[in-house]
Amino acid sequence: MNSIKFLYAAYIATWLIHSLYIGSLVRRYGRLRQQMKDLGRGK
Amino acid sequence: MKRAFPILAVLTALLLVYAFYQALWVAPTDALQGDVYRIIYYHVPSAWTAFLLFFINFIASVQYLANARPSTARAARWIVIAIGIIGFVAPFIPQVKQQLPTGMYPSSVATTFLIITGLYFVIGKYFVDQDLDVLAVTTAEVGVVFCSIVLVTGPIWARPVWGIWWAPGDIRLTSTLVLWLIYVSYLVLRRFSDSAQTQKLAAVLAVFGALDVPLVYFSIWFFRTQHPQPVIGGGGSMDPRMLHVLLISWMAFLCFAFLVCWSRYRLEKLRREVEEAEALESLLEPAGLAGPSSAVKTPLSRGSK
Amino acid sequence: MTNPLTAPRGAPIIAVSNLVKQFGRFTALRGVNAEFDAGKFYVILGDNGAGKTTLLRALAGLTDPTRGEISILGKKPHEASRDLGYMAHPSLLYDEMSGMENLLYFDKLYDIAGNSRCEQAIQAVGLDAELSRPVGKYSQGMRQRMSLARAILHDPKILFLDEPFSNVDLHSAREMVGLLKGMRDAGKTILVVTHQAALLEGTADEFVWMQAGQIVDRTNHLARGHLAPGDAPAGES
Amino acid sequence: MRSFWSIALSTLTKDIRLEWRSKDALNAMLFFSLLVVVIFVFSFDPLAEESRHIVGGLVWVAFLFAAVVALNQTWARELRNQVLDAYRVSPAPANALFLAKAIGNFILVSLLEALMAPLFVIFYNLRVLGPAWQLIPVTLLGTWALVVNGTFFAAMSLRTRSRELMLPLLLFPVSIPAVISMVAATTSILTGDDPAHFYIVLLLTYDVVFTTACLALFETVLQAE
Repeated sequence: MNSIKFLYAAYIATWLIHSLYIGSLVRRYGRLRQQMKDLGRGK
Repeated sequence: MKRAFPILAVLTALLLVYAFYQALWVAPTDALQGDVYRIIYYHVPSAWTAFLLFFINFIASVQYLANARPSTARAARWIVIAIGIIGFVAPFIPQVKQQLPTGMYPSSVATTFLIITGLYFVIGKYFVDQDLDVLAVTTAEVGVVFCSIVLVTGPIWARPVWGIWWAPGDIRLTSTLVLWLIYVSYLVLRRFSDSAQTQKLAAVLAVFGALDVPLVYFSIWFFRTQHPQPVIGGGGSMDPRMLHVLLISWMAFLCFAFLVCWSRYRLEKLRREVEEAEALESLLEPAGLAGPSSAVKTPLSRGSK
Repeated sequence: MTNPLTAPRGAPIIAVSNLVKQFGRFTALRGVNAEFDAGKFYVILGDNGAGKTTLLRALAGLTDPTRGEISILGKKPHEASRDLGYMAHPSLLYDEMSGMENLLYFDKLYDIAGNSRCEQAIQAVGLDAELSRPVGKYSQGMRQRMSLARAILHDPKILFLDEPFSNVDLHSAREMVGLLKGMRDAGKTILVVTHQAALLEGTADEFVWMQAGQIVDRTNHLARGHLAPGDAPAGES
Repeated sequence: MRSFWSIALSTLTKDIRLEWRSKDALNAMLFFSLLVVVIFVFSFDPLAEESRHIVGGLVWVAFLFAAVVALNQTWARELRNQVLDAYRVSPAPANALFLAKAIGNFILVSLLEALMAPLFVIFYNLRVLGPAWQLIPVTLLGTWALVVNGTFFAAMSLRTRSRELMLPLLLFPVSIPAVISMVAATTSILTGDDPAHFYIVLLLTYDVVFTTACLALFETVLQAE
């Protein structure tokens, strides 16, 4: 029954989207840390 | 407070694994669709979580707009109390009772209205002006993520079972698509208008979006009665064991959503703090500082050193 | 509430208490405290970004303060809008309509119709009411004077003028200063934000110096106060 | 209350006079509408039988494009010399300005529709099988649904960066129920197979809900600074 492939596809898609989003959060957090470091140096 | 996050993260991970195990092995196989129906354990809880997040966004936006003036804030509170009371009493009235769709009991409708009213006042207590806006951004963004999952897993489920990728007549999936479009336009508006009053404009758009939802539902509902088409997931009642697994995975998804929202919330607060410190620094940088009394101290926030 | 026009000079008509205004991450006003008396002519000076325009727009009710209070004639700016006149560098007029047509429309917004008043306002600023040319074809000096006519159309008690003289020829600028002096003598309160402060030396009652979102100094004469850096005095100083 | 309507009326007559004086914007929009119709005629073969079923959708999508072009111009004149500031300083109520602009847009969009509708009838040689008179309420309610939200979102997108792009992004998602109702109602009237009453009632509800929301929230959008 090839329909099982669709089941795995759906589950994988779910976690793919979640990890993409969490990845963007981590990237944004990193960028913020960098900005904070520049702030200190700018004085 | 800092330690709570990792502990919760571990607990949520365990809950997710447990739900995954339940969904794939414990829940009974569906007579008609075989094992592929198990997509429901990810598709439906994601939708419920998304709708809850959008609803919190709506409450936060209404409060943000209402708090502009004390008079409107009081009026908003009274309206919510009135809705709560009417919602609590109405389902028990006989005429209203037989209107309720088969699966819904009056008591469950009454409790949901109670929760809605409670949620309004809880949010009002814990989130004040700026935080309301940060909460609105957070719930909108995370809500769109969960909504995207619903729109991806829906067609993946429809293809093997009904041979079609998209069923326009399916009221739930189409309404979810419209909701997704509304909140993506909400996020685009926030990104495009970097001016100070973005927050007010976004709150106004959130209210418009929420007003739109029932109208979307009815326009598609009538469209469906005229051209009956397959409904993804099939209506009607479910085998109690399946319902049990569904609720478990919803709990797991809610905890996961809570953690994502929490970190996005902290990220947003930090972003605004850093930008304010940056703006302050750029203002005081130029030579114009040589004025007679540079009474202006540089109140750089603690985060900058 | 005694009519400030007849009240003795010096009763405070505008009161600002720790006014803060944040545009998202940028703080334009950082706690402004000030009182302005009726029938006086104030000039607000300072660099770009000192918060002059933001303060004027907040007083005119065009910007809501993030924190702090503004009271005009004892009321909030929005409620006192009938007594406020506002003029800015852009003309705030429709280019395709003639001066008279513009004033007739704006007159309706104040709900006291009557084109006799429009003619008086146009003549008061030294222009010809019969001029049918659209405002778009006016010279900058004429356009600013027509904008002043629009601001004084409903005979407001207070006038807020944001850069009224910028790139206006010297002759028109001097004439407008004369007009404003006349209005101040008639009892109106005038607040002007400008970079050409020298034009108002001898006319203005008080110079208010702003810097980085705060009022840092108030002097009676331009000379005694410190010259705002980069402020080239136009015409003879 | 009398001054509310006299201000709204004078704003409307001013807009109409200005539009009449420089008819270039109006002509450009009429030409745009003509282009939209012609492109539809070339891309959807008028002779094919099934085009009778989709012509309801074609008409309303064409109207939607023409409406967006018109709505984008709503505040153009006020923006040029910051005339909105003069209005905001005056004691005139914000909703008077909103209603005047919305009605002005309604007239303008109706004008564009009045040009496009006969073209569709000619190119697709339409014969209305169902109750033709019902097309009038559907068109009026549908146009108002687009115009009232369009004027509101045009005012909202004044404060954003790329203004012309923002308006459709804000307007289309919220207008989906109205568009569904308009298209379904028009199609069922043209094909005459099922009654359009439900959709007309839904359109009416949509108009009432969103006109109230616009009037309640326009002040916030106009004064947001």
